[in-house]
Amino acid sequence: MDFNLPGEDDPRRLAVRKWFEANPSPSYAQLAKQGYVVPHWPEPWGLGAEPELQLIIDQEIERAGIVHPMTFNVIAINQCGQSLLTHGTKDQRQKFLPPALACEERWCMLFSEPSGGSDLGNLRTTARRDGDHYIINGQKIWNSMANKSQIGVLIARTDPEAPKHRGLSVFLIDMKTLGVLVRPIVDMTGEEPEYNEVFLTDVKVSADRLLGKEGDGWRIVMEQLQTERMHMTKPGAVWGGGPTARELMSGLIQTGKINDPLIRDEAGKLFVEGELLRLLSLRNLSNRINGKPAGAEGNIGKMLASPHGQNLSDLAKRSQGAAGMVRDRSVLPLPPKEYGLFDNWDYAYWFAPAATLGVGTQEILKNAVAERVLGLPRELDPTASLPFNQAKLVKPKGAN
Amino acid sequence: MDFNLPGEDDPRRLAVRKWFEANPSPSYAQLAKQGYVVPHWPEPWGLGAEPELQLIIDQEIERAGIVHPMTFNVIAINQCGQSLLTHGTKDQRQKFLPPALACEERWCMLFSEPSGGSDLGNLRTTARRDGDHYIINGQKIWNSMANKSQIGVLIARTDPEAPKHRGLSVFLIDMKTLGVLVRPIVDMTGEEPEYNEVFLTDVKVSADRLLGKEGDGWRIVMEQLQTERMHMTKPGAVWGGGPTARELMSGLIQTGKINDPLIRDEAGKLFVEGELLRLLSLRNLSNRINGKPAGAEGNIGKMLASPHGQNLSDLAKRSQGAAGMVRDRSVLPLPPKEYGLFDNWDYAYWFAPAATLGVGTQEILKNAVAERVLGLPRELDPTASLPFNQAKLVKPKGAN
Amino acid sequence: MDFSLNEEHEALRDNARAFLSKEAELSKLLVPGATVAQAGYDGMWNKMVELGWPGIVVPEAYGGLGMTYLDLAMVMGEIGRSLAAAPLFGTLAGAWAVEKAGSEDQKKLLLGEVAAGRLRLALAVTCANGTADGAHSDVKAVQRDGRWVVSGRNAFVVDADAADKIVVLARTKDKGQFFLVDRGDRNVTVDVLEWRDITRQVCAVSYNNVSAEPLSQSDDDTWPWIRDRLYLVLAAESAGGIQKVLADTVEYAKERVAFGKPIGAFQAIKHQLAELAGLDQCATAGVHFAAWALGEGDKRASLAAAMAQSYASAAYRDVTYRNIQVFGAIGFTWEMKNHLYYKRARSNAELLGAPRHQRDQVVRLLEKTPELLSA
Amino acid sequence: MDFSLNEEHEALRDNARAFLSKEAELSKLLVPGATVAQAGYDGMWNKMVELGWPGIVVPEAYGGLGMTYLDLAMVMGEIGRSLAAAPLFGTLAGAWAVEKAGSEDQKKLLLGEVAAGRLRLALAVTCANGTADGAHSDVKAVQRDGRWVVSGRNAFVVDADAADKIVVLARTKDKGQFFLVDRGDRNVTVDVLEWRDITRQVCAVSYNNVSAEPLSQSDDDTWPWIRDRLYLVLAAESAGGIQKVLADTVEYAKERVAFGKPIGAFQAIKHQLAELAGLDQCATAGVHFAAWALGEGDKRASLAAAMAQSYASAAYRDVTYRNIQVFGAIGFTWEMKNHLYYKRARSNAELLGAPRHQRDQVVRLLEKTPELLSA
Repeated sequence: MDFNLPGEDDPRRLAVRKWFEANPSPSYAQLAKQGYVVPHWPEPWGLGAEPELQLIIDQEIERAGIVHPMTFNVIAINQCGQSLLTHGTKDQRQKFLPPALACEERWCMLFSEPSGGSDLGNLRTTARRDGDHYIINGQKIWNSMANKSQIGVLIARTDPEAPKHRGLSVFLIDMKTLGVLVRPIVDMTGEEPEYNEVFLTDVKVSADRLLGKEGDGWRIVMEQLQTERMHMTKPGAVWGGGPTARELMSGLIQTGKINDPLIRDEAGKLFVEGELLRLLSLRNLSNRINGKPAGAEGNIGKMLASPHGQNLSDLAKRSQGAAGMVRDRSVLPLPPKEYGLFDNWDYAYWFAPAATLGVGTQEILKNAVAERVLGLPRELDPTASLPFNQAKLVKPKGAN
Repeated sequence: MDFNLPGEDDPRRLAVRKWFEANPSPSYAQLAKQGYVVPHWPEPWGLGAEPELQLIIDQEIERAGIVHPMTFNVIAINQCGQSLLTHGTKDQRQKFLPPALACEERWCMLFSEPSGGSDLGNLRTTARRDGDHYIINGQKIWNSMANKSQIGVLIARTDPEAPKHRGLSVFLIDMKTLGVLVRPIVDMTGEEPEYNEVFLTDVKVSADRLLGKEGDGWRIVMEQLQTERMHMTKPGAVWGGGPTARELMSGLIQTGKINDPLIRDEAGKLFVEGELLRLLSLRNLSNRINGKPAGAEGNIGKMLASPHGQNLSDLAKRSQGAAGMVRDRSVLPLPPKEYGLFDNWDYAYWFAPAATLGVGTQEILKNAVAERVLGLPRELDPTASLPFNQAKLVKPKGAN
Repeated sequence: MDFSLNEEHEALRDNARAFLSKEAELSKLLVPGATVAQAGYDGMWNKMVELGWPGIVVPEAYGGLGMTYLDLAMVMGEIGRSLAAAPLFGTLAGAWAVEKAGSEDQKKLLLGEVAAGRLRLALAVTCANGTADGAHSDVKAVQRDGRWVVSGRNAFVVDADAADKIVVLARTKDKGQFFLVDRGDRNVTVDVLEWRDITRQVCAVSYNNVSAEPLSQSDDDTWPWIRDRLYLVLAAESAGGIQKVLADTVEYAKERVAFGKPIGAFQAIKHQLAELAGLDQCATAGVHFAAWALGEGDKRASLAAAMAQSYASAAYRDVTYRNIQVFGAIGFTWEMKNHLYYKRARSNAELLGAPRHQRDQVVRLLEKTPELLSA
Repeated sequence: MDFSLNEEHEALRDNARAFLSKEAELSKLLVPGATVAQAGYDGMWNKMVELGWPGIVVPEAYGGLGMTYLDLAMVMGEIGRSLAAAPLFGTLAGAWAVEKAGSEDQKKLLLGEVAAGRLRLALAVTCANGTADGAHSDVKAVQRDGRWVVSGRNAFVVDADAADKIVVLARTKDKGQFFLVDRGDRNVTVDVLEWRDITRQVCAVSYNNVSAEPLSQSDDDTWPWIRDRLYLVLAAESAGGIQKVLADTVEYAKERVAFGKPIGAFQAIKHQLAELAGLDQCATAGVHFAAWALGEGDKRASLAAAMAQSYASAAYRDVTYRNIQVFGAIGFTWEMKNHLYYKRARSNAELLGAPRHQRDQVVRLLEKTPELLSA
């Protein structure tokens, strides 16, 4: 056990730093070519890197003042791209990965539907095979960045007669295909829309856009969601991103608000919690990059990190008193740093209620932890075993 | 709306006080005869009293320095006695109520069983009709005061072929009947046992001890539990009894601990909560004594009061630091007063975990509030509709 | 002793609810980009004036309806329930300042105008740092040629832009005192703030040598007296909001289906909602008690007001947060009204200090007057 | 960098668990009326001595095993898991005092005896009011004829009655200093307290002009250095207890049936247990980090120790409370072991100050050394 991160004089770090000295303002394409975008992936995409090397590269990208490509294209680089290594064809990898890693093509997820919510498997979008194409019809919602993406990772029902979690398949679609209509959703923050609705009307998709086999959709999407949750276990204010308790503590000290005994105790508690989440997340990172598949720990991490983040931004807000109710990005000083989307406490605070909703509600995560980590009895879904086109017709009962 | 309690010069109060002046040390029998034990019951037991008069009488009993008969014989006087007015025969009332109200015979409840827990209806004690008697066999547990009681209010299964909540009946049994064995249970406080196990072996009970009709048992017992819960909605440390947030605040002020900002905020919060519970409980008292049957409010009150009481005694304890870990009844000064069983914070603290278990766990109460107050779908008990002797054989399933 | 609402209160509440459910319209606020400018103050104000609400607790002697604080709580609860936006908070606050600190002439003149719906007021007491204690003020008052002028700035003044006159707390040489200034004076500048609760108009107000008319009876008791009443107003709003949001949440939980059953059948949801039902009961009880105690001048009045405000504003926040959680992502969109309640709840817990500040007041009152512990 | 336990740690932990599951016996404590007198210290101590545990972190140079603090955390976790009662806490505390503040001769003599299991120690630092800050003491030391004698009283001294020697913090004229006294001295009085956690011996100790041998290297750093290590010991115990109690709760929830299904199938129970799983993960991570940091002398060591103790003791309390709730009334009886864990948890959160005090230390460290915020 060694909690030291790789040091300043680590030879691997020196080598990376040397490259950045030789390439002071690299393009994302250059970073991708160098294997620095996904160092833990195998060559030619990454470097098959060990945990330390990945961490070093990430730190050196930050040190070079570059916004990490993941910030720009997280769905391709973190959540979904890896699926192509496991489930994709060689052609699919060649076609989709280079522009994704170079951030020339942004991806979005087209998973949730209005009828679904926590019950994602209840999705109604259909993909009907028609010769060497599929014809897709339906509606998606909560599609982050869909309005700025070129590629959509879509799950649709290819077999309506199979039970709800079977008969689903994943496609990689061009967002500019005829019949794809994207409508941004303004959320309660009133800031620039993060989410979209996507309407799909007779969208014609070539059969070679099918990822994996027909019927593999649920498994692929669940893997991607686990990977996404894992990414959310970091102790940031929203889904692992944005400022952490360290920055909150720094701001409270700097403004003198830390001398208020109630704030002090609460901030101390959040700081401790944040540090422990950081340790858990580093351990998970080790596990994952060491080749262990993303497992149930991501559920624990997100279950803890989401309310932690809510409490962080809530304390930041409350420390302002009435002034915090005015729209104002300068709530508490934040140490200068690249925070990604949630680069101020005001946005983080008003966005916070969503942290326990997206990528699995808090209730769904607790179920997952109870069932997969603790081995408690699973919830039974009475609609899970029926053919989907019959289950839809079952009148919901008052109770189990 | 008038939040004033009856004043010092209220003519009704003066009349009661006059009686106490004429009878300075009344026996419980005298109090009972005067109708002061259950003033809200109809004559001849009570006075058919309005809320104010009941409150006045209770206050004047306290003022006279008398431990309220309810403290001594709560099960007869609060929870169960009233059932005889509704469901009992004239003979039963004449036989059981006078000694109960005079505190000459103490009552206990014989409801819970080891196999039951929250699922009280799963009880297995049987009462088999045999001529003009019933023969009772089984085991009861968590029977408060059973070791000091003369009369037990027992629920047993008279029809094992009926579904679990039917086929139950209530009996008033003599605790000294042959075959009744009482074993005290020492709880985690290590104080004198409050609870008992009661073993019933071929206990022969005359048929005239049946309360109400055969099969009425579940309804009668549920009424009694509602009444018991209502009683527990007062803002005391344990089940409505013992010291309240007022006494905690008084102790914290007296010891100067209130100047600790964290204690101060927490105590303020508990004080406010306690006062609001007091208001709710007074409103419930009005409702009940005004003839409205004990309803769902008792569930809300107990749902709120139990954790409130736990938090009260927890703060009292924590304010002591390490000293609070020593067995010591003098945690924080308590203003002199009659507190009943929980007359010190040390006992209240170590007893506290039971407050959210007895008379309905917190989970059962939340279900009751959600279903009966908010009208949310009821939990389905898959064993509820089967004949009991078959339901017992159903293999429990992992999930709903 | 009678712990229930009587029929008159219930009738007043039901009528207010019927009126507001017809008239109060949130749809213009549910358009992305909407601000308080779309809240429609003027139209709503005129309708409230027809019902006499501005003068509901103005004494009859001054032309008001002379109703009780419990009556006021009934109306404010319904306003909280509907989020109807109108300059009533500011007008009530200003009218109470006049009632408590004004001369007899001022009361006759001004309260009558308020009751008739011809005068809208605002009360400016808050410093830039958020403090409102009746003693400190960032506004100074000096006498010049026998006339008072005030200069300085107030933060977080409710309904200032909609007001005809602003009651401002200013420091004279030796104390804090209340003054009246004209909103329309060219030396008064009102900035409507980007307040997150867009159903309320909250402003910053600057004064640059503005002529001011003193409220001559101002003393140290003035602000606590007004503040207790404003606590009641906010708490009643919050309790009304809690009831409405709880009802909406329960309704949604019964209708929305997941995994083959209504989500309200899942214990996780049921138990959360049961807890909210408890908050609802307590918040309402606290408001009724505070309204009664303030109306009766009971010795527990200040205590009751601080209790009601601390509890109701904290509970409102819990309820509106949980409401969004039960609705799920859809409840997080601008186009749904959930966020309006959440933001109202959040700002009601800041506008007159946070719940912890009112709890501190509660403890201070108990330290000072131990008899309250056995009242 | 490696955030996982290695195989040696896991083996040490597994061996300790196997040993304690065979040897540690709670049945005598589950009899109503049992006190710490029934805890069976001596037998357990002798077995631990055979395994070398008293000297596990005593440097090899002084006859100990010279193992790491991570190794110690493995053992303490298992002791916490089993509630095995033995005077190990006191002996570790006293030995650390000697290691930090003793002369080379004292270390050679005493630490060797500790490691050999022939010397049991206790550390007396706490004032009657519960304060333990290394500076204040209710015990005074004076020199008389060139010899030191101490007088006064300590509260809450762990394992004092079982000890051979007691290390006591006393005030000399100008500072706090550590001294050794013989437990058997007739002027030493030890009262075993009615401590609610009957798996731990906690005493009050009085000294009436007792001959005392100074630990000559005592300075202001002595107590913080010892305290950080005691935080680790308590936190490791707590984290071990959390694991065990969580496992017991989960097992019970799978077996106990109500309304036709295991209670662990109800969301109310499932979700509570999921939350406990989170506490378990975090508490353990904090203990590992603190053990590593203390062992390495990392600049974050004090911070890590305070974090581990504040988190683990609070979490332990939550877990043991919830455990009783899931078991229901049976879990509240003296005859079940649930209460032993609950009481251990509760007292682990008081013995060296409450979680809030350690949180305050965390903040003070961050204020003093802002670099820790980016370490």
